[in-house]
Amino acid sequence: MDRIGDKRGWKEFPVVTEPYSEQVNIATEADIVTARQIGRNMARQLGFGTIMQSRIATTISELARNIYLYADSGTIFIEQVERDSRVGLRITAADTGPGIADIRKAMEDGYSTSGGLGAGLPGVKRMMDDFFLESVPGKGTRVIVVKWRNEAGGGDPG
Amino acid sequence: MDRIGDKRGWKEFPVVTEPYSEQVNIATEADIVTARQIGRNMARQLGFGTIMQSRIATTISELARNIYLYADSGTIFIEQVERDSRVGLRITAADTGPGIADIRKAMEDGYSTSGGLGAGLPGVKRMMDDFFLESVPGKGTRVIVVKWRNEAGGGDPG
Amino acid sequence: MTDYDLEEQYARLLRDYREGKGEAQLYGAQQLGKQLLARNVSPEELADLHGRALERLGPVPEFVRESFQILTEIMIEYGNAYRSIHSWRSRHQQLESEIAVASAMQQALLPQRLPSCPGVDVGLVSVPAKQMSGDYYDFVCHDSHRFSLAIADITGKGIPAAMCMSMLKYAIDGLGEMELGPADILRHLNNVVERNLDPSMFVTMVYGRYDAAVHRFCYATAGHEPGFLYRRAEDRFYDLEGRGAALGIAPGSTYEEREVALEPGDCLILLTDGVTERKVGRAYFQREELVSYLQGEVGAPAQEMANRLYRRLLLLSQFELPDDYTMIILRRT
Amino acid sequence: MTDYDLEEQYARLLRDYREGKGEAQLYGAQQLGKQLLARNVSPEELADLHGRALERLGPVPEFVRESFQILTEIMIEYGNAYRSIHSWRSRHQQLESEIAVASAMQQALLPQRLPSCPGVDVGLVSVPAKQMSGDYYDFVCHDSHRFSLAIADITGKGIPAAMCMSMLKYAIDGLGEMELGPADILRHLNNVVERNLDPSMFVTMVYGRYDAAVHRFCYATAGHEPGFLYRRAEDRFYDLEGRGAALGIAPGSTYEEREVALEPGDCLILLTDGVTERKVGRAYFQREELVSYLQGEVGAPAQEMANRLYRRLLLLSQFELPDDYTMIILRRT
Ligand SMILES: [Mn+2]
Ligand SMILES: [Mn+2]
Ligand SMILES: [Mn+2]
Ligand SMILES: [Mn+2]
Repeated sequence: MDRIGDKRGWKEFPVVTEPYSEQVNIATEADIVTARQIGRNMARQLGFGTIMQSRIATTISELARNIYLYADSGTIFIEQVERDSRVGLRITAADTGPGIADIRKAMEDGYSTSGGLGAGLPGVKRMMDDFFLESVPGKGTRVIVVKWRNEAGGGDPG
Repeated sequence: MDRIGDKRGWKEFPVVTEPYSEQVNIATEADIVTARQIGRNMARQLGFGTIMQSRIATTISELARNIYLYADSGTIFIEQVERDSRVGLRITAADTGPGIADIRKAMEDGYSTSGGLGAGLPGVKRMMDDFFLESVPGKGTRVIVVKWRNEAGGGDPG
Repeated sequence: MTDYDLEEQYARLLRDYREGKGEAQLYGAQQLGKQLLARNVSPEELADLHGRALERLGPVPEFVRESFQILTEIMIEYGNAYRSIHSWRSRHQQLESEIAVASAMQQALLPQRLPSCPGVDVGLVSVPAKQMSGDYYDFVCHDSHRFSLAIADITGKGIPAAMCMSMLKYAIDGLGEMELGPADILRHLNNVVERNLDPSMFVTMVYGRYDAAVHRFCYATAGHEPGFLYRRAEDRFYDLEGRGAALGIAPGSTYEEREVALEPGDCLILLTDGVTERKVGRAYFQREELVSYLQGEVGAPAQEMANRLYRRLLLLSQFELPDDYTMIILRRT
Repeated sequence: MTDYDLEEQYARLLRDYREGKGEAQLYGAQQLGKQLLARNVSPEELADLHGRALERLGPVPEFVRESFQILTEIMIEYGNAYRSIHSWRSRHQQLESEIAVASAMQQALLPQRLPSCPGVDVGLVSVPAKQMSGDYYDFVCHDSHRFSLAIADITGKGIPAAMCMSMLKYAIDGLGEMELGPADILRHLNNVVERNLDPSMFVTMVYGRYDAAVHRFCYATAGHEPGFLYRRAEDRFYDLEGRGAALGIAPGSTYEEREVALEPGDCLILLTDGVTERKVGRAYFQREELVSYLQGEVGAPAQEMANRLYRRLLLLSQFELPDDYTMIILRRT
């Protein structure tokens, strides 16, 4: 098993506020669109600005496409979370696919050969605030990202 | 003296076709605008597409701003050129400024501290086809670039 | 795909979105973005493409049309940034490929086999934090029952530390035939390092010789992280003490030799500070905690013990390895 | 500047352009582009900004307004590319700073002074093609009138070659006290290189000893670019011949020693292939052409001659240095 993430341990991950939790099984491209739509709507309800709504939809897209392309089956979970009185949106992608052999490599820019420059996990990591990845070769992969809503209601401008 | 350029020697640089040659002394920002305008018009007359017209104007801007900011006086020459039955636009920036101490450094991305990521000579080099730079510390700098018109009338799409 | 086709595809996407305003079209837009990037369409060309595609959808007011001139102009600066990616990437990859070669050279300098002497079981794990290691270790077999070992940590990591490591290797190799004792070897190496290295760099080292005929380990220490001695009879860990300045600190430093005798089941654990220096959550790992981990694995064959400890410690710090990690275990069987 | 101010500034620029359609506004747009980049405004934010600014100029048709949703979505992919620049840049700069340290370490391994013996004048120019050199040279003074010198070229350039260079340095240092002859030194170094280096790498070298009491230069060659002997009496250049396999090619290679005597005004020019291998325009430089350059500078003090040759050759290849460049000149005065 191999993991990459921020210094916080797993247990410190934010608490889910139950009512706002959705999940989509990813089997077709239509499921990707559904997951994006749900994510975008939840982001809007939480008060994220339009660009951040689009970034969240893009993030969901990337994670869901990885499931669609590389795993037999997998699920996207989208949840509202809170920590230290801040509100955020958490996206979890969990699959039972082949896993990622070399996580350090997968997190390097330019590793993904498929989609050119903007593709893959490094781009997702840069758009989100928290990033956690766990993968067991032969068993599956789990990616968890969180975007926190800042006071102005948008995201960072970077 | 220090030079950087493509493998072609100076003498192989393209021949100027006299009628289409303009020059602008650069002393104020208004002169930069004038040089851009002349360059854009000549580019249009030569049949370059709108994006390439803008890239040519941007190139002139960069070269002229270097004169405006760092040299006492200098001139931008804009000329139509031909070589091997191809037509191009040549821009020459010549100044009597302090010169560039380390040309290799100046041609590296991220060297220019002023204008952030997109700034400076490496960007110009990438937008143009030919690039030649010559600088004598204490005496001045000369930059010559050429953009060749391709058959379709535009530039490369890169 | 021609420019015309691209414009048509783009206009169709806009039209579909207008009619359905659906997430499907936004998903299509993202995929188109990937395609455009893969085709090296620059940001300024994209802005221009957008303006042209709009014309196919309906009457575009003049002020909107003109505004794309401005957007394109601004986007050229973004295009310059975008075009610089290729240059950064290729420069970086050039260096990375050099480092891969240098790293293979470095691996070739390290001993390929562990010593095998009767009655003593040796284990080793050495993992660099980056591609090139600034930790060093060596084993030299003198005869059927005696071998020497070195474990060292060079200040810093990466390329400079690796260059220094290759120096250490040849300096030690040069001493090979002289059969000096550990203290003399450190004294000699101190002079080499002191003479050839920048004053800001230094090396910590333990150099020792094991005699499997009598199971005695004679060693000297140059400012190195203390190892551990495990006494089976008491089931207890002791620090493997030693005094002496790190190599390269001062000319003419001298070193003292110490000796320990191993009883059956006793272990010696030598390590670099990359083993102990790790963050666990927000706190630093303590040497005492390491002992509890050692305790958990002691008794296994030396190599297995070393492997297990490495895995457990790596998990503890969430797979981050901030410093080169080296551990050597000697276990009297 | 707040987002609101930015939107207003942008809208003003669009309005001014609409009224004047001037190059001045396009120039303003370019400068704004630089500002936005400096403020880390991403391409998707720029697309969005453009859409919002349009609303201030006049009635924006619904299909135009909606189209910015699509443009923003596409631009997010461009934004991902844009954001990766920082990461490429910082990774690259991290490596560059390591290389700067390693390069300084390497400089410290090279002799800081040239030998000064009565009646012989020594000049040297050594310039790496990249930050780290794969050319090597050394001078060792034995007594008031005898010194040894080495000039070597390691296959390749950059970091791996530099690692190998530090190995050579310590291997030669280790031989220091033995006072071996040039052929024995090469034989010994061949074994070190052969044992420790990847089979794909090798080293070419000339090792020689100059005795200023009799002005004789005794040397041996390991696959190295031949040097030149200038005979003042005839005003002619001869190749400084020598045979022997490059170091690291085969174990057990032996080398032969040759000797030349220098008369007053005679010169020895030793070099690496970085001196000769250069492109001039589209053609390669010939060794015969180098002789004509040497001819032009012979007679000057050794260091001046070396400096002038370096400058002239560099100008010839338009300041490109595709390989490490090293030249040593010995001139009997
Ligand atoms: Mn270290
Ligand atoms: Mn360390
Ligand atoms: Mn070389
Ligand atoms: Mn060479």
